[in-house]
Amino acid sequence: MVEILGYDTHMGQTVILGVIGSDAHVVGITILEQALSAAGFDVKNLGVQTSKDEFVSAAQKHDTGAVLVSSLYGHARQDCQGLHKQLADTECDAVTYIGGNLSVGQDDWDDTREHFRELGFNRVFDAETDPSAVVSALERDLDHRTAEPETQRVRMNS
Amino acid sequence: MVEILGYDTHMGQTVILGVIGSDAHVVGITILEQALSAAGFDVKNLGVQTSKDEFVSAAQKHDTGAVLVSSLYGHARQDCQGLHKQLADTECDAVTYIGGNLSVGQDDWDDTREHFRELGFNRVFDAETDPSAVVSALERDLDHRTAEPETQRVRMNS
Amino acid sequence: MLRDERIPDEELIEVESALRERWPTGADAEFESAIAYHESLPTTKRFADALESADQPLLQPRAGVPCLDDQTELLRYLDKEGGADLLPTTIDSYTRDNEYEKAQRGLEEARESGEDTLNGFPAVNHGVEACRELVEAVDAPIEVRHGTPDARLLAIITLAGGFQSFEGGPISYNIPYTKEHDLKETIEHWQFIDRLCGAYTKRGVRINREPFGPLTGTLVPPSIAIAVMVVEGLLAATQGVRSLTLGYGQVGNVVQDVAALRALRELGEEYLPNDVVVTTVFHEWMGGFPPDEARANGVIGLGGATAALAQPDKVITKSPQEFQGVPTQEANAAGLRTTRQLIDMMAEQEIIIDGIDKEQELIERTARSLLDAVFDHGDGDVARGVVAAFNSGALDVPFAPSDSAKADVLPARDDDGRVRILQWGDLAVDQEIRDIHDARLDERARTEGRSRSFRMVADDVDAISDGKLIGRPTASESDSEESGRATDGTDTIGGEGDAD
Amino acid sequence: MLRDERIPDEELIEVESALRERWPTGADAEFESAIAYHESLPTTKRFADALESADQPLLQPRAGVPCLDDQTELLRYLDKEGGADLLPTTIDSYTRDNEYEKAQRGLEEARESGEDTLNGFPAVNHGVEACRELVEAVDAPIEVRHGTPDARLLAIITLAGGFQSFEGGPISYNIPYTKEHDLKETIEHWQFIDRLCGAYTKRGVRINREPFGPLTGTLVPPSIAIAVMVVEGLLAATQGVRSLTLGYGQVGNVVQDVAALRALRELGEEYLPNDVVVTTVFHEWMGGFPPDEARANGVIGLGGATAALAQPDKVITKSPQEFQGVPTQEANAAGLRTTRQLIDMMAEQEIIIDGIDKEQELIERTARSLLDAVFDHGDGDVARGVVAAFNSGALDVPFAPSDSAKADVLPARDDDGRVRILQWGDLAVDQEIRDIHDARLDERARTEGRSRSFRMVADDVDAISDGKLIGRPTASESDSEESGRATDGTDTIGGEGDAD
Ligand code: B12
Ligand code: B12
Repeated sequence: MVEILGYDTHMGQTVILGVIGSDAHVVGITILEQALSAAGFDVKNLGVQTSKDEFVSAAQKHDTGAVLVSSLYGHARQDCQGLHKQLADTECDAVTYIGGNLSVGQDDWDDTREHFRELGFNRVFDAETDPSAVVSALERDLDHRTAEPETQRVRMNS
Repeated sequence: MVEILGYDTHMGQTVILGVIGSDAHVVGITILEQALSAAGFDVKNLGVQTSKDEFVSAAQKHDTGAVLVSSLYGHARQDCQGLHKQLADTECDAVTYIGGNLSVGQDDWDDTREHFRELGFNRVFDAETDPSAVVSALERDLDHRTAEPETQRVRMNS
Repeated sequence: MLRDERIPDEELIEVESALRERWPTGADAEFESAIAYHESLPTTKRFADALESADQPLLQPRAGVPCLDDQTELLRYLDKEGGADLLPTTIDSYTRDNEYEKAQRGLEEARESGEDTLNGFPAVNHGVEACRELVEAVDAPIEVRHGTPDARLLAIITLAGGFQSFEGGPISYNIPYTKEHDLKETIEHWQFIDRLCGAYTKRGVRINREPFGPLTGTLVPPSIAIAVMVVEGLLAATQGVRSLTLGYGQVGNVVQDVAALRALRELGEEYLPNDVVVTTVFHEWMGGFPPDEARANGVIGLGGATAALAQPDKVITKSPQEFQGVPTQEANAAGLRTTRQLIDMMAEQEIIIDGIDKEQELIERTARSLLDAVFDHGDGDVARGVVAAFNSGALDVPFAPSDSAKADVLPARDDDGRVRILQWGDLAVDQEIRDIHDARLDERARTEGRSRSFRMVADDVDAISDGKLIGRPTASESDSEESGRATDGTDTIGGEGDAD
Repeated sequence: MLRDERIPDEELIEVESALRERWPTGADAEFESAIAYHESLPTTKRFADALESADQPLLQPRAGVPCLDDQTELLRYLDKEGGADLLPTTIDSYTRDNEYEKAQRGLEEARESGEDTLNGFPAVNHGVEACRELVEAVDAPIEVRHGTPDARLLAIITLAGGFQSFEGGPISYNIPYTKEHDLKETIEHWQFIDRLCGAYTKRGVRINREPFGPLTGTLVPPSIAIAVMVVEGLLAATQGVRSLTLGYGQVGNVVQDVAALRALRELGEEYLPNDVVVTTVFHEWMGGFPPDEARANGVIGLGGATAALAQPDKVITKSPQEFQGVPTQEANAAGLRTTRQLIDMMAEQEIIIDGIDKEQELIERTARSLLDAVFDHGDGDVARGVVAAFNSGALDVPFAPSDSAKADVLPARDDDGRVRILQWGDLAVDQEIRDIHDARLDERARTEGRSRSFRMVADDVDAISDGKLIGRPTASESDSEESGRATDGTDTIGGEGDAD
């Protein structure tokens, strides 16, 4: 992919990454950080147990292309309440992704996705997400900002 | 039980046992034969792959208290068609039981039971049946013929 | 007269023509065009090659439904969602009895009602073209799995239909599967089938043959299963079969299962001619399953783990719905995936278990003794020896429903859960070996504070479905051992659906 | 100043009173009446006794829902339908953060909506009486399972509420569970909890304590887990704990898992005072699960098989829905029954595996070296030693999110699937041991034709959920190793739910 696009890094495209709320599941973002860095993104990993405020101020501090919120422990709904309002207030226009185990229990994925779409996330990823799918989605959303990300289906399991 | 009832065998109470149709599952009736014999019944084990005719003529030959039909392989519905008519024709008034895996696939037990009740079986047993439950049922049905066997629930899993 | 000799060409042709007239679909099963058809198949559908070249145990489920489109869908599902490496087509019970009329009625009923009124795929009724459609519709090679004593017409049609593997054998599809079939006649019928496979083989279409190792599936002592496998292998080899998969059904004791699979491979290779490629197949537990899918998954798990340790060439998987009835495709695929996960997680681990050699030695010694008896009984002719040995009880199978076997042998587990022989009948096994078994069973009897008896056998038959390996007496049972009750009623599960 | 010394009575009482004021329910948690309450409980609810006297591994699931009636029903279900020997009550995440207000809101929401808006049972909010109702409503003993760095109020209330076992520890509930909690402070908090348990113990109510062995659950080298367990055990013993269950999370390599459990028991008994009864608990695989219940059952099956071989005193079971989220009660019970079936089928078999001693020796040697480092760092004081050792990196946990740990250590599997250390950081392990690990990992690197790197770690993290034990590169990956892509996209599963 790197070769195909003809450049080596996604300069100035800072990607903010963190686990929201009091969630401490760190393995997923560790793997994501490594994959995104290897793909040339400038990743700021805020680590686990990151508050909304911390996400917002980190997004403000950099030329942020994307904010990646991870949540595994089942409290994502509560934890993300108001995040997009705060981001909008600081005039951050980064794309926002959320991924992980986004609800408590054995919930229906369509409902869950819809819920987080309504909260304002541009893309919602389930826990089966392979890091390469995240890289691909970011490459599309950050390199071709003018294209409509909403109309692209970046399912990798073809 | 033997002691409680005060006699040792169920004399003259022949129990006919066999696997119907072209079914060759022999293990269940082997266990049943042993349990019924140990409980004092006079068991005639016709073995596997026993035709309706063979059941009927065996029932005729003895003072038959009960005819026990086993079927495991999923063709019991077809194989039992007309059995009760034939028994009635020979004026055999033995109680009839059927047990085993009585339908093909993962069927609903209530439907299955109902079906075999309608065919004329006095009792219908599933594959989880413990031999002791069969002994108990036979003791009731054969020793107390005047009682209404239909109103007794002989569930052993209390 | 029955002899272990190759059927002459003319006789093969003659019998084949006669058989093809037994049912209208026989007409299409023309040998030369069948060869051409097999040659036209892609190499991925060569069953023998796929099996023999695999470097991990290949997984295969059982599956058969009456209609062609349903069978196609089912096999595709098991391939895609179950990840099966090899596919089956299980034949219905009427076909197994050569009752093609009944099968026809069942098939028509199934087509009309949409219900599975047969417990398998009536391949004879479907005929050659339908078989070929099936073979073409799925990616993996397919085997015919059945349980038919006289499977000659089934073989003629399915082999012409593009199947390249055929399960069964004269002992293994007679003794456990039927009451009245004469063993001598069954051997002749299977000599024909093997000869037909040999004819294909000679023309470059190597048909894989798989004797049915689990026999009655119920506590079969490994030595007996292995002796039967070798005998069936020898009979098949005589007729020109060159790809043989010898089978064995899990007994649940890990050491004994691994030892048995090694013994099977070893004796198979030793006894069979060099030009026969011998592979092995391990059947996950073939006896009574727990009436609970979660516990059934535990049984399947132990099967997968054992397969990972023993590394057979193929594993026949069970589904968590085994107890209940023919499984849904989902449950069937689940059994495949559970097994796969265990094998794949354990495959790369080196796990060396003690005592396997010793058990293997005992198994091999016993199996050899049974094989010697067969050779002796037949004055060197295996075919006649088999009949005579079963007749005398020198060779025997526990729980055999067949009149051709004495079924005097009764197995029971020892204190470690290995299957031993409790009642020998006339089995051709010397006193030294008997003493070993007796001693082991005495050890168990002591542990349980009861004497060796049929009750142990009955308890062992139920043990795995009750959640254990060894059928230990419950407290109340051993108290009241002399009371004459078969089992105590205290923890009875299941039961009767009485009207009310 | 932090010291591994018993907290004086007065201080215990003082701190306890202060803590009880933090939330209204604290008022009811009165020690003397709690003792009386425990004494009134039937012996069957004595957790420590039940565990220590068992002759087979006892099974315990994880389970916690917000409302009392639901929790009661859930535990009864797991007891009756799952056959759990010991029951859990898993606490919600807000309580773990001492955010009792948020937990209260969640609880109220749950009560109103009927939905499980919390991921566990907020025991502090429920209070002493509700806990007692729960304890009385179920037959088996119950343990508090959580993940709370400062669990003092939770302990006060739940112990007064009749629970007799309390999971966690200063390292094991800090390092894997939180980012900012100071380790020194956490140790002080757990000294208080252990001291409280000690006070109960002294009065005849032997509270069982269970440090959380799996740590981050992700490829934790056994030696690290064991060192942490021993340290937490020592700290607890100082405070008067006399029933200690040391934990270990399955890594999936059978030899290593059995060796690790033996080493854990051995070192636990060696290092802990004689008056402490040491038991062990084995956690079924705690890392990422397959997103498929059938394959998850395979993972659980291997867990059950390993438990049968290693014979820990207790097994914490997983459910086939582990991947997806908090399991339904049915799935939770299914995990118990699958595990039970495997253990019961294997329990009576003697399966002796080679090479366990050697692996155990390596584990023990490494764990001793880490323990020595802790003692050295604290000049003989374990409490101070722990803080200093984590600070220097002499003791470290892979994937630790906590600022108190360096998390410089990175594990990877060797060619046999055993967890080795790829990146050592400042771990207090001598060169000889490092060389052994290096050699094993080099062997793997050679097998895979790639160099040792973080990619191995990432591949290993996903391996079990992808259906394997070792994260081998796929064909295309090793081809394009230098291309800079983290993984190739060819066999990606799952993904994104994009709007359209
Ligand atoms: C390991 C683990 C733990 C470890 C975590 C150690 C650590 N600090 O990281 C321990 C044991 C400490 C733990 C604790 C808890 N856990 Co936990 N844990 C797991 C487990 C088994 C694996 C998670 C993991 O590491 N996976 C491997 C990584 C590589 O995958 P991942 O995290 O899913 O990340 C990938 C994708 O999700 C995606 N992704 C993730 N985030 C994002 C974000 C974006 C923007 C994108 C695009 C993609 C993306 O890409 C990642 C890389 O491929 C899961 C179950 C499972 N999945 O099998 C439960 C699980 C997540 N845990 C759970 C729970 C409830 C807890 C606890 C609250 C309760 C408890 N039982 O103790 C505590 C929470 C503690 C806390 N404060 O957070 C639940 C969540 C329930 C729910 N959502 O309904 C799960 C699902 C288990 C279950 N079935 O109950 N856990
Ligand atoms: C062992 C076995 C075999 C052995 C049988 C050896 C033999 N000759 O006995 C072999 C491998 C040969 C075999 C063959 C077949 N089998 Co089979 N077999 C089983 C298995 C695994 C165990 C049966 C058993 O022995 N149980 C132990 C005994 C003690 O229990 P039981 O037989 O259920 O009997 C007890 C109760 O049912 C009850 N009972 C039984 N009969 C009666 C009668 C009365 C009156 C009463 C009161 C009680 C009662 O009491 C008994 C004692 O407790 C079952 C699945 C299972 N249950 O786990 C499948 C099963 C019965 N077989 C099945 C099938 C389809 C076949 C085959 C048609 C196909 C095939 N795959 O080859 C052939 C049939 C061959 C033939 N002609 O009959 C299906 C039946 C499907 C259905 N009903 O929907 C099952 C359920 C497997 C499955 N899930 O697909 N099988």
